[in-house]
Amino acid sequence: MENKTVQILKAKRRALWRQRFMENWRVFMRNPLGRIGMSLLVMFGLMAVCSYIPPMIDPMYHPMTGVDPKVVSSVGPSWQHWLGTDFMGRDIFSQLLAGARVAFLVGVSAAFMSVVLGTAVGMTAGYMGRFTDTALMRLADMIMVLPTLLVVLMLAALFGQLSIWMIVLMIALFRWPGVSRIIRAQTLSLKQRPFIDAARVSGASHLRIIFRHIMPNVLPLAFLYMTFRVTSAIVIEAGLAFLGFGDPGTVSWGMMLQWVWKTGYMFQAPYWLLPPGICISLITLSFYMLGRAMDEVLDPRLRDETQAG
Amino acid sequence: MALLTVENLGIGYQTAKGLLKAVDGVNFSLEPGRSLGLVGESGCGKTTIGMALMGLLPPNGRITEGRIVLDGVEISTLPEDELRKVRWNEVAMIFQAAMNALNPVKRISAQIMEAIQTHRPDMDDDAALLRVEGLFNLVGLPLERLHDFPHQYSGGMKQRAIIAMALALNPKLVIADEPTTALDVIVQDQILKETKQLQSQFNIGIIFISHDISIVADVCHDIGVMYAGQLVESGPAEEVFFNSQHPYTQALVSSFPTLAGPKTKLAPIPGEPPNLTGTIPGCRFCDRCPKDTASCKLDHPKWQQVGPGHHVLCDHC
Amino acid sequence: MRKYVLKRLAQVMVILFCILTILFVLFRLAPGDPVTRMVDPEMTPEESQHLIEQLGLDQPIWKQYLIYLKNCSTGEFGYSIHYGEPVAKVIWEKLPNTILLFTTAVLLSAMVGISWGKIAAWRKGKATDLGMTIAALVTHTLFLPWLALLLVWIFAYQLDWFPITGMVSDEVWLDPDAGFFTKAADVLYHMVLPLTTLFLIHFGSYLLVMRSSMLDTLKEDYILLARAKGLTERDIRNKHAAPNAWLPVVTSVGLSLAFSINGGALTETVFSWPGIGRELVFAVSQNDYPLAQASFMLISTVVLLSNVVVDVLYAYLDPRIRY
Amino acid sequence: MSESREHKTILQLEQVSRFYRTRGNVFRGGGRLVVALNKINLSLRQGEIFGLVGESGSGKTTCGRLIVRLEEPDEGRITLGGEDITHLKGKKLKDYRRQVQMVFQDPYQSLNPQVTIADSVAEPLITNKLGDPLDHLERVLKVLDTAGLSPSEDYVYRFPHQLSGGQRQRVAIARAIVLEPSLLVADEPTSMLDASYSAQIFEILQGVRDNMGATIMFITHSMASARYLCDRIGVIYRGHLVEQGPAEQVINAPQHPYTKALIDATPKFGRSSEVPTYGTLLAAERPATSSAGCPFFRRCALAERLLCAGTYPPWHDVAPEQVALCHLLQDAAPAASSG
Repeated sequence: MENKTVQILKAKRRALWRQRFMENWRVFMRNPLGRIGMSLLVMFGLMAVCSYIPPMIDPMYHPMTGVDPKVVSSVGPSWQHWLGTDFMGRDIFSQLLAGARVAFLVGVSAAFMSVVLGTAVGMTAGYMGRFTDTALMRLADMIMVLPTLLVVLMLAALFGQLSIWMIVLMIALFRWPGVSRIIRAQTLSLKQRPFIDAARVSGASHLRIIFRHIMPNVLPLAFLYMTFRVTSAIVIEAGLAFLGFGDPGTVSWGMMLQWVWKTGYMFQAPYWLLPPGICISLITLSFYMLGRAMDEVLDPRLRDETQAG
Repeated sequence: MALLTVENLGIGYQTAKGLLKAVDGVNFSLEPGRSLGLVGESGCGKTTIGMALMGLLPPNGRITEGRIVLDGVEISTLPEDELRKVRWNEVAMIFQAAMNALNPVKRISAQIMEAIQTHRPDMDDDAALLRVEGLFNLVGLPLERLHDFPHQYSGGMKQRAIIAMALALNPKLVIADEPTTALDVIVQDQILKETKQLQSQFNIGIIFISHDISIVADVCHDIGVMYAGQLVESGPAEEVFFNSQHPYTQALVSSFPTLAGPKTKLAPIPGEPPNLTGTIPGCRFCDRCPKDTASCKLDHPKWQQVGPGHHVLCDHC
Repeated sequence: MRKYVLKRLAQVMVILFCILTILFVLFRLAPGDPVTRMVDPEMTPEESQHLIEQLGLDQPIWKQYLIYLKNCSTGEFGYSIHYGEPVAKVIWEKLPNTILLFTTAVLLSAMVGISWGKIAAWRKGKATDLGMTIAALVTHTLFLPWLALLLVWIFAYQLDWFPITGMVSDEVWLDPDAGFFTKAADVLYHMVLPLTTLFLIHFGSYLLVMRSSMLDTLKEDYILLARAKGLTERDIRNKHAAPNAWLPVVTSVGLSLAFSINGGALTETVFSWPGIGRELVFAVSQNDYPLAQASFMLISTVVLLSNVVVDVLYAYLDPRIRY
Repeated sequence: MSESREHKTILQLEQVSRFYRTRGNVFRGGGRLVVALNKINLSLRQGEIFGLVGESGSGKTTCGRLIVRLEEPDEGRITLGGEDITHLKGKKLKDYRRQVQMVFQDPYQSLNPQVTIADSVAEPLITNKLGDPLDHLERVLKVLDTAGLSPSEDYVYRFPHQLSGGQRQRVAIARAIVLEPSLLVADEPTSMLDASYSAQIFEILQGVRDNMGATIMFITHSMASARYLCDRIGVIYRGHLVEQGPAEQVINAPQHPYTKALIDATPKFGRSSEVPTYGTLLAAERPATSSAGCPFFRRCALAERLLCAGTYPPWHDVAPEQVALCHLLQDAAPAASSG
């Protein structure tokens, strides 16, 4: 074939994908929820990145071990401590920054793991059908009705203090069934669609059908559910830390709330009580808004409400 | 006096890409007890007209020009409250997707009674139920299925239930929007025959919307052929289909396989209908038209009379 | 229908059995001596010997498992180390408190959330909808314990309108003259803040689910037909759209129950509401394994049973489903 | 059927049946058995367009799916060019599908929304490892032209939602013919399309037969389309083939009461006087007395209670090459069948 034609076609192909991306991005950014969520997340991302700075300035600002020698109990905001200190003289602002890091770490890694697991299980169950489907879905049903926070608590009761990675793993292990049910339903409906039959008639193998035809159609949905899973993972970790069962080696926002609550400062130290709570709530909100804006990108029905006929 | 007069009707949808003129400059009228078939391909604006006649355009759609007069009342400008009294009482509708037009969690009888009692508030339940039973007999539905839920009905039965509902208040005008599209030929045939029979029995005016010219030719007295939001040819059924003047109608007729007569080669219409967002300067069919001339692209075509009651929107007929 | 309920109950039994088995295995795998974890060190040797025999801790492992299953099925979960009382007794006392708070909160937030969601969907894009959606989004994503602490700080500490913690005031309940209504009013007075917390967190999710479900329903053809029939907007909304929009909401209520229970436990802990959720948290922090295990089992049972109720309700609402 | 073409059988269905079990329950075991196809005998001749006509739920789609082996028959045998393909598996099945392709009913559903037109059409080439990506592109461009999408460069890099229904169906046809199959099953390819598009599709299908020499099985509910496109027609009623013969003959002189009823019901487009009305359909279904009888017994106005309700009807050679499944018919004179 003529080389020039090939070149033109390649350009067309690139243009097609670029156009599709830009279209989705426009719909996403047109949505105020998407814009607000995105900017909040950028802010929290910056916080997480900045969390490395304070300890470098002065070990006193280390969120966990740093103690201001001049301070013996919690004091309010000052030049040295923008948001004040906690009961033993640690800087609240640097704790808050460190908390952002932990929130992202917990939220994104737990969500990623549970979504990967859920998608794999959902697609397997939906595509294989029969016994595999029944078995996997019964398992999912069983795990789904268990309150995750209490399950992790129970595990803490059995095994003692859990490390942050243990907690992430547990959240991932107990939060996949919701995803897998959705993905399975989607896979089942895709499996019914004639384009799967068409692929089979074209001679496509099962693996090719799964990866080439089903996966591209369920991935957006899996990605959407990841944003919701991030919020639930952050909330579960924070709740666990708040109850005193977090990883004692990390400073998370939930842990900060636990300290202000347990040390009895909550009635005197609003500068300590407010920031971590606001942060948890806002990061949850921003992921949630992100998800809803993404939902709109995925759901073409919402976009064109015109029907001429 | 005409039962229904539509004058210079224009309907637009507000879309992300600007105003979409789904219907443009449509005129027709309907005498009581007559039936008018609107035919055309999907997207030609026929369903939009049906919805406008009921005052049921979607939120982003509105009548941009012209008027609709039903029985001496201009319904295109009626306030919502007044319009509500006209609906079903004077104009009833048989929907395109009868399969989904019945509420799945309510019994059939309750749904028909509701239509009656909304407009006859003084009618008690027993009287309304009696009326529903009468309607069931009329459309040939078994009375023992009166209190079923929609999912217990077959497709044909659902369509009959909708027809019964449409007749509940003795409307003067019924709009039938592709009433048989989802049905099998045999059921379709039965329902069309019943519809014709009920129409003459109760002297109802019918606007019959379909993409299938053979059905419209069978059922309707008059035909309006629509293309890209405009009426392009109208007149008595025999005239429009067997003495077609507009190139689009001719193409539509010759691209339709039939059972009777000699087996002729079908002539597919090349190309695609135009995009209706924005303005189109000349004739809308000219890109696909064999008679296309330079002037067609530039000037709006004019209506010509080509026979008794037979009009066509083309400068070359 | 009865057959279906029985089938679902059988499923619940199977799931409970699985949970019990997993707990048993994990308990054996966990570090530490089972006997010291199950038996209060302050017991007399005779008492502890009796308990060990009752729990079968001196038996071979398979026999232990059977005894464990038997004990669990008869509600014998051993002795609480902290209270020194049979676990069953401790948690049975707390169960009504939890059910009182939790059921009220779920019903209240569902009622408000669903009716507002209906309105929000109907006025899609207008100020009412925007205000409601934003309120729902924000309250729904608030961090629950923090919200609880804020409420305590503002309404109990600063304004002193409500008690800070607890479920009853001693002076009312120890007063021999206090009648039923006085006592009930006292409980209600204590319940305001925890109830507000749970309500604020939950009504938003119901509202959002109902709203999107209504919006889906409004695209259906039967809504168009109802409009064509000349029904008033109000009738279309309440008689045609809402009964159909209910269905997905019911499903989602069922699925979110487990998640709500997490919030219930946190609320009980912050407000020292004497319920099983708080008991579980407390037991874990006190290393009181028998108590923790029993509260966990009881909570799981309640969640599982509520799910059955939700499924039955769904079947009742949707005529297309016939079991 | 033109005289010059030799009657060489390419595909043969012998006594093919397909059952579906409705969803049962663990305690009661399997559900009801539904017969989708009942002992179908069919043979397709090399280079013809065969129309399979029936209502929805009659089993016509199942028949198509059995031929491309999306489903396996429960009984009977299917052969292609003499080779038994009834229970092919794995590599052999893949090889078989290089010769047999299918076009599906709904063009809005038969193309993967996430895959470009180029990749959709190239899929059979990729899975069968025929050539490199550049060859694929070349063949895709060529076959899109054949399917009436020209200039094909404008269409290759688009997503399905950017095309109209008629264009999508042409893409689907392009995908089906890119391997130049010897047999093409077209399952109601025009029922979701407007009339002007369906005429285009008919034209392309005729082109596929005439230029590529493919045999086509055209599945439809419309007698008129079948008459227009097909050389021979088979009429199927609730899983039973009831009449089969040359298209013009079946339509102008239908023999089976059900075929007659179908022709009665089809709108004649203003020429109703030219076609007689047969009136073989009962207004209301009569109760069945046994399951052994004629499948059409419950709706047949002509049925004789004893004969038709009790025994399964035999095949009659009602005219040259035309057969019908009915008790009430008789074999035509032998002289006629030889001519």
